[in-house]
Amino acid sequence: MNIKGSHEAFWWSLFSVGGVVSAMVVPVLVFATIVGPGLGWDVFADAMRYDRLSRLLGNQLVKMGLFVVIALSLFHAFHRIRHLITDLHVPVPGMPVAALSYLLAIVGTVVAAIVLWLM
Amino acid sequence: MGSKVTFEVFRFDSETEESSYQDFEMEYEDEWVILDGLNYIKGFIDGSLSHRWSCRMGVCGSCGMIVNGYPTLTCSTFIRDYLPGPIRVEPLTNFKVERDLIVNLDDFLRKLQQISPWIVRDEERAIEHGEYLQTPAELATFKQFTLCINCMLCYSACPVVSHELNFIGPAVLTLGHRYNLDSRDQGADMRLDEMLSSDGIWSCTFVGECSQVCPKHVDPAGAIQQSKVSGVMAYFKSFVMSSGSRE
Amino acid sequence: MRAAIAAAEVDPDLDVAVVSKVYPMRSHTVAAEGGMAGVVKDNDSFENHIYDTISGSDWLADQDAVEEFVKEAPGELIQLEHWGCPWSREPDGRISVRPFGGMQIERTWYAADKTGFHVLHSLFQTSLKYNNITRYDEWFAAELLVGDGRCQGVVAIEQRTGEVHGIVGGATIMCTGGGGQVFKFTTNASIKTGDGMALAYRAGVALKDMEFVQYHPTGLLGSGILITEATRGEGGVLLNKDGQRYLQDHDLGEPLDVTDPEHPQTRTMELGPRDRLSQAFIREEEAGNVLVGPQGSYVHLDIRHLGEEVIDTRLPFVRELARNYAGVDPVHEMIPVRPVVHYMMGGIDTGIDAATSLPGLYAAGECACVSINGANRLGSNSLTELLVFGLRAGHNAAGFALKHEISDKGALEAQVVTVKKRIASFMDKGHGGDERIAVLKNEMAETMEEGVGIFRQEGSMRRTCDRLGELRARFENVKLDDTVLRHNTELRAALELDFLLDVAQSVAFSAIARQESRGSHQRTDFPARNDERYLKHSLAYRTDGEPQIEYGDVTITRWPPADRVYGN
Amino acid sequence: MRRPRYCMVFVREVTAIFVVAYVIVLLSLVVSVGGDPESYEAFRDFLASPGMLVFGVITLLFTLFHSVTFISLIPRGMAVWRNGKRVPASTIAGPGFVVFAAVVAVVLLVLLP
Repeated sequence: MNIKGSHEAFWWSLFSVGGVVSAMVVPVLVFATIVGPGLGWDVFADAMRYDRLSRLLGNQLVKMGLFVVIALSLFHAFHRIRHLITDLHVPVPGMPVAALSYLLAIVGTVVAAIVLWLM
Repeated sequence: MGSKVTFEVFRFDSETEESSYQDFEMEYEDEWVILDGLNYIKGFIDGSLSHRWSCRMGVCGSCGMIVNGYPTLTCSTFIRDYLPGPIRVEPLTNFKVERDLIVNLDDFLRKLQQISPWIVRDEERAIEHGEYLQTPAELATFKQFTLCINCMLCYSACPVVSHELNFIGPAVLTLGHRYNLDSRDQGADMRLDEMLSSDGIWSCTFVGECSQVCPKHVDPAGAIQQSKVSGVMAYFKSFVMSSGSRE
Repeated sequence: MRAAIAAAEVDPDLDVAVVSKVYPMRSHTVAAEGGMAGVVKDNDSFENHIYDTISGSDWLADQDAVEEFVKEAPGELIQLEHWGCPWSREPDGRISVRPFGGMQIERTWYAADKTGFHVLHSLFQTSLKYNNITRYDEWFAAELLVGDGRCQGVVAIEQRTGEVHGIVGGATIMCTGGGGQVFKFTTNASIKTGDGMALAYRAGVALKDMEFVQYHPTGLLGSGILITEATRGEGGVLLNKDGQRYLQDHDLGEPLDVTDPEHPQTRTMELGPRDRLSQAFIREEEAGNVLVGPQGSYVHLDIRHLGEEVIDTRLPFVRELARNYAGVDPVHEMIPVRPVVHYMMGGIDTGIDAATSLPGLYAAGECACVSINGANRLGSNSLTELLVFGLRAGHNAAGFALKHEISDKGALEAQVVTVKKRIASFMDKGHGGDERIAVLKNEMAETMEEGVGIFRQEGSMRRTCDRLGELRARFENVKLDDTVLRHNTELRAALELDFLLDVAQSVAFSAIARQESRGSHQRTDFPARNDERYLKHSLAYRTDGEPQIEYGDVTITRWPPADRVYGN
Repeated sequence: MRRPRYCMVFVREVTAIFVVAYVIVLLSLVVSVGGDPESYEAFRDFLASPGMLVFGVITLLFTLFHSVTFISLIPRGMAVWRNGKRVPASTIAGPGFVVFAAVVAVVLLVLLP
């Protein structure tokens, strides 16, 4: 197969898997970590207690899960941002925009890995 | 006869590069489509108006134009649905205008040829051996994508086409997908080369406007999205196969 | 398109030019719906198809041509299948066939009810594979180039620029379709202006059997949009204003109940031939048995009993057309229909090899008359004809071109210059004219319907012939508004009208000369068929005045003329 | 942005900005949980601030929009055929939403005391 544009397939597969994962997981996380406690709901405030969270984040499975969600969501989101920039007719060439977008996603993923690993 | 309507028609002459809108008021009949209005103008008011049309039954694909801002097949939409007017008729967007309502289709035809829209076989079956067998279920997988009449409405509606001139575009990618899905065809690898190129399917951001304007419900957006999935499969397969061959 | 591919395949070094006034995928083949006949099933035989075609033609077809046509048809249909045509299929993956009017056995291949559309797009897309085919899209052929006594190309207007060019070639093939636009109420597209017929006619080639104009019995009321015969092949029935299946009163057999497993019966009732069904409508109309609305009289085509699923899989386009253009959903309502001009059996006089009397000029399809259709064409034979004779024309033209160099170049160039001048002066003159193209065209179409409609007689035909002469004179004073060269569609319309008038005259004068009734040519003053005098092809030659009508022999081989019997 | 559909795609793409923003918040949360309890409490107060609440609500709306549009568009890219008929979009998107609900339930189950 021609390689010319084929690596797009790789980024697109991350985008679409990331799209599914973030669609499923992100809203409930937003609600549980910001909106729920912010509205003063006790059960969410309780859940956010330091001891609970540090115990939870000590669990390897939870760590893994969180890493996957963060990484894929980033690849998903930066793919979209790349296209958003094109759609807004920002006068920059497509190649650097794509490279920068995916670079940011990779940086974010590495940061997430370090943060979670250092926990 | 009796009721009147006004058409605001885009006029353009590529020689002088002057464009304008010209108003035509006319009496129309209830069963008139937009195209009938244009033909009336041409026949009885101003013979210099230029537009394409042929079958007047929604199958030849000649008479796509922008009606009140929306890509439309003018032989299939009725004046009565746009009342009280005025009705603005313009040439398809995203194409170079050649004259009045006539646009240049060279790019489309070039792209069409580029995708190899024909059955590719490693070995042709002799005519004497009869037809290739194809079950109704196999036919059904691609039938919808054969219904494209090349009317260009999807190109006009596509925001990607508007800023990426080389984007192969909805109709052609759909036809490529149609042949890839055809159980008689063996040319998918070759066609995918084009479809997965930098001007191919990855430029599509799945806006879906192409499917919205398609008068034949071909769903180019769906076809392209399905091609992306096939493209991902092909990508990982080629990866596995090339790493396998290294061992 | 078939001819172009055939020629391109003969020799890859041969340059094939496809000159078309519209983009090829816009050609009117696109609108054919029902299907394409070819013998493939075990219960069928060549003999059957030959007999059906010949009896359908009212014995005016050339029997050697029909025989070869029928024998070559299946191979061509399979070829089209190999080129990707999405034929409808049986559960086992084989091609599916449906019954059609005037055929004893179901043998019509189909792609739902968009057969012509799929045939055209399959051919067009396949043609893109051939590097030696060059397309001249939106070039309008204005005249044949004739030098050294043979056809050596065309003079054409490149519509995009308005420039006139000569396109020279060793051989030329006409595949320009019919001229239904000489009538007002027609299934034919606006582009069907008989250009190819007129071009050949002007170059001295005869137009054969032009009096035979087919009315399709089921045109959608108002617009004349074709409602395919396949609706009846699938079991649809025709009802008059009393809800009666009236065809039984017109020698077309006894009706079976629509729930009967034998319904629809081949060569019976709704599956009779098109000429008989259209004539039956007029008889009903005369008896006051049809419905009358603001858009004229009509009958009902009822397919409600087929149910939504069958309609959506086999007749989706019919449903779409009826809903959009007549506001009725055939699943729940009956479709208002009436006979409509559909096809010209006549055309450029060609032999079995697709060659005309002008060396180097070939013709295939509706513009040609081989003839396999005689006085009445059977539904689903015409698409097959395109392939079989398109292939022959392509092969034979390629062979001719390989043997003949372009010669007499000086004369050809001079001819191009003459055409350029003619068109330029025509445009100049037009700006002072005062006859509107649309008005002349409407008057021509009206007088054609009055004089040479389904039933004809001397008096009204004479009036039509006279009117056409007047219109020809008035055409000299035609008015052109458009002064721009690029995409001057008005100039094109004027040149088309010029061609149409030629075609109209050949139809009317051929009709008045044939003093008998045969197939689609029914004269109330000569109601019987007269084999003694008129088992002959008419040949119309162009003169400066009225066309000159001569006659040529019909080839009869094994099927002596007999009565046309339907309904048993 | 002449057409509603263009607008919708624009909104769809903008959701990505909120996803990124939230990921940053989430990572900061993880970092502060990794630190001492006092600094974590300060971070919690920051999260509970009205400004962050507004941010949270907007992010929630955008990400929900992403969830709904993304899940309902899945069938367009997948042609599933059964008995020669295409399985309707709702038959594929339907289970998509069921899984969505299940994931939400599991996350809440793990997270809530």
